[in-house]
Amino acid sequence: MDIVRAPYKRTRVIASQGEDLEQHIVTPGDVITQNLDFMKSHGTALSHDHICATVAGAVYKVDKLVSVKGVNNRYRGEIGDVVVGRITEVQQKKWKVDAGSRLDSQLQLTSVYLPGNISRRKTLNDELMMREYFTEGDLVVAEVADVGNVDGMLKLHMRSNKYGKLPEGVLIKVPSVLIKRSKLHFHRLPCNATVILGNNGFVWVGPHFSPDQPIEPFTLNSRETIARLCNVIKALAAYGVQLFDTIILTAYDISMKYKVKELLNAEVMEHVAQESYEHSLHQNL
Amino acid sequence: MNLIRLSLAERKYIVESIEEDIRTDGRSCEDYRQIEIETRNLPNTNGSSRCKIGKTEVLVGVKAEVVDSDLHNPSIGKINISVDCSATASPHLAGRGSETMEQEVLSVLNLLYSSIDALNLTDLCIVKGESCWLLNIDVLFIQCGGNLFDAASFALKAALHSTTMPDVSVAGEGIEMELEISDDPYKVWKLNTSMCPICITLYQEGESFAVDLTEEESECSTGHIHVGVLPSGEVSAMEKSGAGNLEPIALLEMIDAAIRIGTDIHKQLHSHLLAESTTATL
Amino acid sequence: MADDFKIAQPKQYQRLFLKDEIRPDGRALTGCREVKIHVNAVSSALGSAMVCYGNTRVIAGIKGRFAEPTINNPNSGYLIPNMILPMTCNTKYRPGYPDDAGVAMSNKLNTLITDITDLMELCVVPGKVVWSLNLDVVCINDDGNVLDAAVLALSAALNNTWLPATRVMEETGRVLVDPEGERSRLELKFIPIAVTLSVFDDKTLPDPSEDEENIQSGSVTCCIDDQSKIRAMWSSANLSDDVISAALVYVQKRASVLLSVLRKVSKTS
Amino acid sequence: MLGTLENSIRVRPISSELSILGNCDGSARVKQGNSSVMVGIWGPVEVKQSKEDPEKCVIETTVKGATGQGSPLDKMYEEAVRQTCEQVVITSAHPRTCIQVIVQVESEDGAILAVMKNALCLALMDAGLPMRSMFAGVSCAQQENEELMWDPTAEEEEESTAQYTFVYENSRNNVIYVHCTGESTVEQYMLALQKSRQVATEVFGFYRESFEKLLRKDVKFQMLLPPIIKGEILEEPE
Repeated sequence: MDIVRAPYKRTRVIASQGEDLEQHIVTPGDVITQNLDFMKSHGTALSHDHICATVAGAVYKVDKLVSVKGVNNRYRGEIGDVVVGRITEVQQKKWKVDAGSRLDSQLQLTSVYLPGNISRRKTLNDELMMREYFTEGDLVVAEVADVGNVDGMLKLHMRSNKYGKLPEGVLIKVPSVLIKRSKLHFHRLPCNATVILGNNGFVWVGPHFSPDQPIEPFTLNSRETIARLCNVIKALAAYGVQLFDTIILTAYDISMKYKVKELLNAEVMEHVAQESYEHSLHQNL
Repeated sequence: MNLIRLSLAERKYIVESIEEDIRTDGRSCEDYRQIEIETRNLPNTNGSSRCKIGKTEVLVGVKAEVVDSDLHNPSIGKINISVDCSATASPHLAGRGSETMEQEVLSVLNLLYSSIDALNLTDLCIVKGESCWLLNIDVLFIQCGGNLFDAASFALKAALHSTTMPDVSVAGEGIEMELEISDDPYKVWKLNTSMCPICITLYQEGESFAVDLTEEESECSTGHIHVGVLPSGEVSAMEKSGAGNLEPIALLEMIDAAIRIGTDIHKQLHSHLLAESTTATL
Repeated sequence: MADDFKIAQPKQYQRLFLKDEIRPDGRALTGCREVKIHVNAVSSALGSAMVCYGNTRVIAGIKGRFAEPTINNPNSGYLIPNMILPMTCNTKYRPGYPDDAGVAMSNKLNTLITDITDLMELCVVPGKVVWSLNLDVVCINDDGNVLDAAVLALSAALNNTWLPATRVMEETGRVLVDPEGERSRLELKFIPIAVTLSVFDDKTLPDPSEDEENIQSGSVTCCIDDQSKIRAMWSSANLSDDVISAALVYVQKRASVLLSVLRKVSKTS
Repeated sequence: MLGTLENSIRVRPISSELSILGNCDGSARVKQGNSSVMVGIWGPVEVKQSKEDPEKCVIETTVKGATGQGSPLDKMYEEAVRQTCEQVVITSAHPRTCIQVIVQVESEDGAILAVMKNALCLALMDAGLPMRSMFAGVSCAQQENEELMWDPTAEEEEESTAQYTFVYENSRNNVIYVHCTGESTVEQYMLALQKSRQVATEVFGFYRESFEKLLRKDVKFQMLLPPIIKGEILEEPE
C-alpha cells in the first residue's frame, strides 16, 4: 500500500439534490423578510425594520417563526438530550463537564445516582468522595436537565442507571448537527459493540456494558470491530452524512470488503460514505 | 502539549490495543497513516512543501540568501532552521505555550542536518572564504495531531528537493568582486537531497512500541526515540527523549524497525517527489 | 445618585445628556476640551513639548545620539518613535512589559512621521555616523484621546528641535558634539495634527474623554498636515460616506485651529 | 470572480477554502495573488473568571506573521482585527464567554490587511457566529501620477504615495474600518473610498459563492434544508 501520496482532492459530490438551494441560502446581513409579523428565532435579528440573517446558512420557517440554521454551530442543547461528556473539573458539590457546548456544563452531586442505585440524601461523606465517582478526564453519559436562560449553560443529571461513567472505549467528536434526533441513543449493535450517539456530537464506541458489572475482556476480534466502527463513523462524518444506527450498520457491512486500516484512505472513506448514503436513500424511498 | 485529557479507561484501552498490535484505528504498530505531500505551494520562496499526516499539517518554506562565509569553514554554505507552531493548531499555543514543543522539534531537525553529509553544503559555497548561500528554512505547524517530528522531517526533505537555486556569476576580484544573481527562471540548479535523512519516531507504549502516534496515543506514551534514517538504510542520528527507560534489546529491536520503515518511506517519498517535479516542469 | 446611575448605566447616562445637546462634562456636542501646549518642557532634550487636552497630559521628548547608518541608506539618519503608557497614567494599563495599546500607538506614530523630515539632513559623516533621534512620548495622565495629544506633542517637539553642531576629531575620527557651534533647526516637511471623533449612537463627538471612550461604538482618527493633506486615517466605526465627509470637514477646521496655536507657541519660544 | 467592475479597477484573483482546520469552530484561508492568510476561530468557549464579562463575549486576537518572528506591526493588526470583530459580531448573544481569533499569515505580498479581513469574515461565517453583517476588505494604493491601483502587490505598495485599506459592511454599505497612510488630499481620499466600494460588492458575491460551494459539497446541509419551504419563497420585499 502506498503511504506517501499527493493530497487527495475531493472531487465527487455526494449530494446531487438541491437545485433550488440558492434562494434558501442567506449570508449575514441579508434581509430575510420585511414582514414583521414573523417571529425571529436563532440566526436572525431585527435591523432597520427588516428581519436579517446573522449567520450563513439556510432559512427555516415554521408557521410564523423564522430561523437560520448555520453549518458549524456549537451544540446548543435541549432538555432531554442525551450527551456524552468529559469531566473537566471537580468543584464543590458539582462537576464541570465538557460537552462541546459554549460553556462547560454542570453536573450537581444531588442529580447523580450513587452506587447502590438509590436516590438518597447526599452526605458530607459523599462530598468528600466525589473524586472517587468521577475524576478529571472521565467520560460520562448523562441527560440534559435544564438549559440556562441567558448564557445557555447546560445542567446535566444522571437519575437513571443507564447513565454514568463509561468503561474502556473510544470517543469520536463529530459536529452535533450530524446526530439524527431519535429516542434511542444507546445502540447495542449485533456486531458485539455498543455505540452511544450523544446529541452533542460526542460519539462513544466500546464493548457492551451494563452497570455494576465488569466488562468482558477484549479479544482481537472485538478490538477490530471497535476500530472498524470508529473508522466508518469518521468516514460518514467527514462527508457530512447524518448518523443513526442503521446507516452505521450499513456502512459497517459495506466496509467489510476492506481491511480496517484501509478505511483511513481518503478514497475508501469517500466510497464507503457515498455507498452508505445512497443505500440509506434507497431504503427511505 | 498536554491538551487533551483522557480517562484511565481510555488510556488502558489505547495501551492494551498497542500491546495487542491492533490500534484504535485498526493500524498495526508499524503502520503509518497516509502521508500527503505537495511541493511548491508557497510562491515567494525558493522551495516549499506541505505535509499532512492525519490531522497533523506542516508547512516548510526555504529561502536562500547570499551571506559572508564563515571564517572557520570557508568552503561551505549554511542552513538555518526555525520552527514555529501556529496558534491555529490550538488556542492554548498562542503566546509562549508552544515554545517547548518548538524547541524539541528544532533540536531533532538540527540533529538530523548537523551531519555534513546530510545536505552537501559545499554546493552552497559561492566564492571560497568570501560568500556563500544561507538557506533559511521555516517550519510552520498549522495543525497538530501527533507525530510532529516525522512530519516535519518529511516536509523538510520535500521542500529541499523542490528548492531551485539561482545561478550566480562572479565578476572582478578582491574588494571589487561583484556577485550577480541571475533572475532567469531557467538558469537554476537543484540541491542534492539524496543523502537527506528522515526522522522515524518510535514511541514506547507499555510493553511494546509503535510509530506514527495519533494525539490521543501520544498522551499515553512514556518515552520515545527519534531515529534519523538515510535512504541507504543507515542510521545517521538518534535521540531518546521523554520519560521511561529502555532495555538495550528493545532498543535494538526499535532501531531495526525504524530502518525497515524508514527505507520504505524513503523509497516512496523519492518516487513521489520525482513524479511531482516532472509534472511541475511539464 | 447620579454617580451610581453613571456606573450602572453608562450608556443611558450619556444618552440623557446628548438628548439635551450637551455632554456630561459640560461641553457642546462639537466642543473640545481646552488645549495647552508648552514647548521645551524638558531642558535636557533636543526638543520637547507638553500637551494637555483637559486632564489628559502627554510629554514628548526628543533625544539624539550618534549611530551607524545602514548599508542601503548610508546617508540617512533614524527617527524612532516610542509611545509609553505607564501604569500610573490609567489603571487599565498593566505594569511591566510594554502594553499592547502602547505598541499599537507607536506603530501609528511611526507611519505618521515616516516622511516628516529629510533623513539625509541627519547625516553627520556620510556612511559612518548619523543622528538617531529617539522620539519618546510619555503619557502622564490618560483621560481619553491620548493619540491626538501624543501627535500634537510630537509635532510641537519636532517643530522645536535644534540639532547641536558636531565636529570630527582629526586623530581618532570620533564624532563629538560641539557645544560652541551653531545649532541647526530640524526642518519639517509638514506638521501633522490628529483629530479624533468618537462615535456614539449616531453622533460623532470630537475629543472624547475617557468615559466616552469606554462606551463608544467606534472612533475615527484623522491626521491632517499644514497643507490640508490627509496623512493618515484610522477608523473603526460604522460610518456612511456622508458622515465621513462631514467629519473630514470638521477635522480640517479643528486642525487649522490647533495648528495656529502650535505656530504661535513655537514663535514665542 | 469579477465581471462587473469598471475597466480601470483590476484586482488579483481571489480564492478561498473553508473549514480547513479540524479542531476549531470555524476557519478559512483566503488567497489574493501571492498573499495568503489563514484564520481560525475558537468559541464561544468558557473564559477565565478574571476576563469574564457578564454582558458580552470577550474577543481575543492573535496575529502571527509569515516569518514566525514577531513584528511590531502584529500588535497593530491585532487591534485592527479585534476592532472589526467588535463592530460586526453580536457579542451580547454569548455572555460570559470568549472568542479566540487566530490569524496566521502564510505568505505576504501586499494588501495584507484586506486579505486578513476577508479571511476573518469567512472564518466568522464558517464558525456560525451571529453577525450584524458581512464585511469585505479592499486595499488600494495611490501612485505618483494620482492613479489608484487596487489590490496592490508589495512592490506596488512600496512605490505608491498613499495606501488605503477600507472595510465595508453589506447591510448599509457603510465603512466600518479605515486604515490609511501616506499623503493624499480629501478629494483623493473620498474618491478612493467610493470607488473601492465596487470591489467590496464583488467580494460579497465571492463570499456567497464560497459558501454555496461549501454547502453544496456537504450532505450535512441537505438535511438542514427544511422540506416545508422547498420550492416556496418567502415574501419578496416590495
